[in-house]
Amino acid sequence: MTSLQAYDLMLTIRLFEEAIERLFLEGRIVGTAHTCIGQEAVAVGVATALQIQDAMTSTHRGHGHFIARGADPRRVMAELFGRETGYSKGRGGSQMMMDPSLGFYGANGITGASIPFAAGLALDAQMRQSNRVTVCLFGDGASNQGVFHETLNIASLWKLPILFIVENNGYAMSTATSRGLANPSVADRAASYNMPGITVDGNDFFAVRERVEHFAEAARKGAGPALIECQTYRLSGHSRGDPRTYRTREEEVQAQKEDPLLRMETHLSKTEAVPIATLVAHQKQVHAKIDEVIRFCDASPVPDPLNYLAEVLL
Amino acid sequence: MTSLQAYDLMLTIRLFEEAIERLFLEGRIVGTAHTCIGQEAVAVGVATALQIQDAMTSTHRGHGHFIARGADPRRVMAELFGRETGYSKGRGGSQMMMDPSLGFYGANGITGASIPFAAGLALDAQMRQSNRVTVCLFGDGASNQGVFHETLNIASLWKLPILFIVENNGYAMSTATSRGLANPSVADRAASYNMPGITVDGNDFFAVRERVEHFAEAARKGAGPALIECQTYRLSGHSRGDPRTYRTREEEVQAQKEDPLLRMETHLSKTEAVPIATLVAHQKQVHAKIDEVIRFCDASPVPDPLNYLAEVLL
Amino acid sequence: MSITFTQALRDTLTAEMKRDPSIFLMGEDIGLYGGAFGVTRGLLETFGPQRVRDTPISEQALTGIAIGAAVAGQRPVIEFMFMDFITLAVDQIVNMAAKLKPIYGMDCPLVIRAPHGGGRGYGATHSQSLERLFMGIPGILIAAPSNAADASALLQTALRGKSPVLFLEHKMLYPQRFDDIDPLPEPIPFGVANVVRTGKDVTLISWSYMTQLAIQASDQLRSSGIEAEVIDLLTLNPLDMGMIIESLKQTGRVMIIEEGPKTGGVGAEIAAQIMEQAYDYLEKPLLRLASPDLPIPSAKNLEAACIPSAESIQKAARELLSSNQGTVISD
Amino acid sequence: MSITFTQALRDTLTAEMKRDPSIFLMGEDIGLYGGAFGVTRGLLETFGPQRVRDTPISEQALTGIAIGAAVAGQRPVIEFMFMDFITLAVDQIVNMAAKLKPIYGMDCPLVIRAPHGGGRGYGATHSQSLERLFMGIPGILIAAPSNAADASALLQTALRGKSPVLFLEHKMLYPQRFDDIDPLPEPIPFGVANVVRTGKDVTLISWSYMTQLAIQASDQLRSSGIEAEVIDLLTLNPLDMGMIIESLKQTGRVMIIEEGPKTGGVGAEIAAQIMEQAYDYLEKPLLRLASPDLPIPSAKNLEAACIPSAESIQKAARELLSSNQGTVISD
Ligand SMILES: Cc1ncc(C[n+]2csc(CCOP(=O)(O)OP(=O)(O)O)c2C)c(N)n1
Ligand SMILES: Cc1ncc(C[n+]2csc(CCOP(=O)(O)OP(=O)(O)O)c2C)c(N)n1
Ligand SMILES: [Mg+2]
Ligand SMILES: [Mg+2]
Repeated sequence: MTSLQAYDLMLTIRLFEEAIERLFLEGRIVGTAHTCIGQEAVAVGVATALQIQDAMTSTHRGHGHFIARGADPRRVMAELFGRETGYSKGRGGSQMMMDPSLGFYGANGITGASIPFAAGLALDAQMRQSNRVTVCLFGDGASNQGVFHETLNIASLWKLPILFIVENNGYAMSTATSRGLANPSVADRAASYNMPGITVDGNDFFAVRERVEHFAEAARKGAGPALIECQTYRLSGHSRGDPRTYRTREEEVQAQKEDPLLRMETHLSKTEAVPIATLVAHQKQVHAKIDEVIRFCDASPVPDPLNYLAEVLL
Repeated sequence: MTSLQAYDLMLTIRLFEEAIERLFLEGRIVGTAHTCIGQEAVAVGVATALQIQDAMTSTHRGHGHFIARGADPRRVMAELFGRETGYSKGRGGSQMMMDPSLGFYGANGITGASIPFAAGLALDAQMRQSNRVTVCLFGDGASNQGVFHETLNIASLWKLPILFIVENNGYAMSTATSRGLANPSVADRAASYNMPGITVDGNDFFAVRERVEHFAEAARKGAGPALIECQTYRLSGHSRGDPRTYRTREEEVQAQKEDPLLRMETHLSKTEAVPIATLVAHQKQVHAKIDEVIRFCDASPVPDPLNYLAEVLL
Repeated sequence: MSITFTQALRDTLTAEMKRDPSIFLMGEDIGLYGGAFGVTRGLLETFGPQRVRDTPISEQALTGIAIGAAVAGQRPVIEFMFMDFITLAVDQIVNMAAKLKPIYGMDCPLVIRAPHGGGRGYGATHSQSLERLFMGIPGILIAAPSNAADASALLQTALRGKSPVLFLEHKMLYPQRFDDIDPLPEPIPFGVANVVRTGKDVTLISWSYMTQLAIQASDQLRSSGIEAEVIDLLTLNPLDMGMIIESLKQTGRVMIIEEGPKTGGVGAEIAAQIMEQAYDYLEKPLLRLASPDLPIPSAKNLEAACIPSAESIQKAARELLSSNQGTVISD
Repeated sequence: MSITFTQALRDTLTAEMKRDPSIFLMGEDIGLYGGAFGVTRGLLETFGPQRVRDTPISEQALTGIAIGAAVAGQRPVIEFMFMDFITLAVDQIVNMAAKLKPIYGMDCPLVIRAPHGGGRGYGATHSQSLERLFMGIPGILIAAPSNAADASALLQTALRGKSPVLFLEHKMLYPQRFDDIDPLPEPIPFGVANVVRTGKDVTLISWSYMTQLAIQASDQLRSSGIEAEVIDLLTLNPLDMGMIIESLKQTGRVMIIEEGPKTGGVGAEIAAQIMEQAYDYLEKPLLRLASPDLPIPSAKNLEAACIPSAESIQKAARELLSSNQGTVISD
């Protein structure tokens, strides 16, 4: 993937998430959603390091992961709109989407619950002796769940082909990482499980992609799991309506300077000498794509409740 | 406490546990029990390092902890006999006894479940600004439970006055520590929680007592928790009827040589120059005490079911 | 005085914490943030971080820690951000909290606050009503108020008792305003239900938010001359079967309204006890109106199609009254 | 052929694992040790460590890992050493396994083996029958065989299905020998109960080990001329209400026998459905015989006083038959 393609993906995610914030304000979508503004380099860096057969699990803050992995943004958004065309036919909402044909296994809304699920995918891959690596994304907050500990231990014992990738975005809701973790380095926790634990600048698309490629390659060769901590920042609120009183405006302004999109743009124009006009053209295209996403949703039918009710479970 | 008193306690526990194995074979007790033969130095070393106001939580393998902490062995055994005089009036059985007046808060049969409970006791002590330290005993296997991870993290964040004491006896049932823990050092796990993690020879009463005293003192002064791994060996089977096919006889024979009671006896005669006759006299006394324990149980009434049924809960 | 459900809870916690220094709060983002639903907003400022404790995302440990502290003599109040997450703490509640009294004779004065229920489009793992998980676990009391005054009164009772109490708070109730209520009503004993509408034709039994809908349905039915008595249970354990049976003696017909899926819900237990204790007074088979046996979906129209509403209650009540015999309601 | 319950389970696992390479086992000490109750003894030797996986003591993760593997196309069978420990995995079962099909459309062919029940003096956290926790969670099938042949047949069905199945195995059944049974019976569909004793006077409904006691009680009652029909449910979800109602039409009296505490149990759901669907056939209020609302204590005599026995079943059945009207049994 070219840098410009990665940029397109990151920008798609950014505008997609911004659209969600707007749509909530306008009351056009309801329920809840967690946007990943500021974390796009992780999503795209991880996803583009993978091979087609690989698997990914995600979090409640997962639109970016899914789009980076190849989801149709229209169907992601349609899920938030509660439409039949959504990935879960409107049943799941923001936190519950899956598409195994894309190697995307979603999240389920319970912080940390996808961690063992991901290890189960990796176990399957190992038993089949397939070439699949699973990446398991989760947050700094999720790393305080007991199931994190249990799963990393087992994954290491069994040398499962899985990468545990922490998006340390500084906060779990209002809880700063240093208030949630007695040792605020998530990567340090890897030592307990006898697996490599590293940190990477999560706002640097290239750094993320390189590290993930590296450990994915190792896992593919049987080296077992690794824990990769991507240090980033959630520029948006935790979810809609978050007053963000738990952090200062200065801190946010400081973090804006590390905005991964800005850094990517700088890289493109400075290092790759992409003309500004090209960037602007790309931006226009992505804007148009997001407009189309929303049109698609508006035009999509709502699900027929009878179809759902007909599935009443034994 | 003198070394000879410690020896008495260790021997009491040993003979108590051996009596249990015999009583099961004779069919005089039913249900289940886990004996701590080979681990007496941990129980007594930890208990004698504590002050009267301190608290202790225990495990499924907890008779030794309780007796070391001051329990009446007759009432511990009566609980296994299912008698009214048992610490839980026959309701709890081997794994479920408590006596807060002794600072002993027992276990509940769920591996790991007492770990957060112990932290709750420590939180109470901290909130009262009492002088109490809580010691939380658990096994190497229990350290693989998620709740271990969650609790140690919180205890460290809150600087709770608690010591997490792992009895690493080489096995969790049939699972050797190296098959249960990807990194077989439990103490290493402390780094994840920014607390000291140390190992100590768990068959050496003096070493255990010294280390526990040291960290208890620190915790009393506000230093927060520590993780102490006592390396020992379960000379008995996991529970009754364990064929121990998961380990070799050579390994067991080797471990016998490190029997904490033998080491204590050697210490007493070599280092403290206690005459053999004195040791023999003590042994006789303890034997007589255990005989009395069993007589007590035989003579104790069975609980009246109506008393229990009368407690039907809302 | 007019007050929201949220405010009533907050005021009650405030007053009780002032009264009893052993009460303290634990939960995720309850301090700085004030809790996902704002119940504890401001309490950190009033009581400080020793008594309003933010925890990491560690539901199992925070529950276990609270249990330990309760046994040691504190009165912890823990908040699950959404009741759906209580699934992570079932072990501590079932195997530890519920066993303390009968086995060891130890009190465990623990209050477990659990925001439950759908209606907000939060989806399948943020909308459940999981009181059913604990209905069958002896030793766990369950309160499920339907309005601000009862919430306050029951919370006070919970905070003065000796047992673990699961305290349900419906998400749809939080922002609701309740008029003319006593700012801090007297505590009320557990196990006493309320007749919130009287009527002779049918008895509607419900708890938590569903009571609000049952009241609406009853008021609407009245305009067509149907008198539906509404019993608000207030607590599910203990259950006030006496009041249910009294009502049933008058009406002969009963309908239980539950937000969770029908099968294996709290309504089943109520139905079974009615059957056992008041069989002779039933003129018609009782009817359980509940959600279908499915997760709650997130799309607004799907969610609405699942959860009982004032309309579906009305409709079912009419059917119950008109039918001549045993009828199976297909939700 | 005579065979123990344990052996039937082991033979079935062996045959099915030979048939389908996607079946594998996970659990604590199931390999080298053969499981706490010996069900998997020898399977490590036969199938190797890839397919018979010892796990650390990490119930939550092992359940979640199994769910992930199931979604990816494997057929994991997990063993909880005692059912009491399933409390640690409720989140994974309720919020993950149960949601996969309705929300994402994903199959999750997972078998959860759960040794349950008392009678062995193991105490309050090693004796529970916690099927009630999942009865109210749509999407989790529940099998509860009472004998070796049914265990084998139902386990085969579970291993060929697409849904998560909670598979109850009563500890008192493990060592029991069953005579004249087919070594590997045909799989049987879920949701079909068995009439294991016919009778016209009263219908006894039960599952798992309680069915054995109900049969004994029925045989004893016959000597005093009372014909008690015994329905063995085999599965709790789905429930064979059709068969229950058929029987009820003949007998007019019904008693549900459950090992867990009475309140909030599976029996409540059965009672409620009987009320809804077969009200007109009941000549007497139904009766639930169950344990009292208390933990199971460890002392032999206390335990025996709590759990239903053939004698207490008999006695209750006689009372039900002699009483003239609604009676409340105080266990
Ligand atoms: C078991 C559980 N507990 C709490 C929550 C509520 N919750 C949702 S997201 C969140 C914060 C998660 O923090 P982190 O893992 O760092 O991810 P981030 O939101 O920062 O992306 C919380 C507390 C939940 N969904 N599940
Ligand atoms: C949650 C739970 N899982 C499994 C068990 C069964 N079990 C009882 S003791 C034990 C081994 C515990 O190992 P460890 O913690 O090392 O203690 P040890 O027995 O060696 O003293 C197991 C698996 C249990 N009681 N609780
Ligand atoms: Mg975070
Ligand atoms: Mg051990």
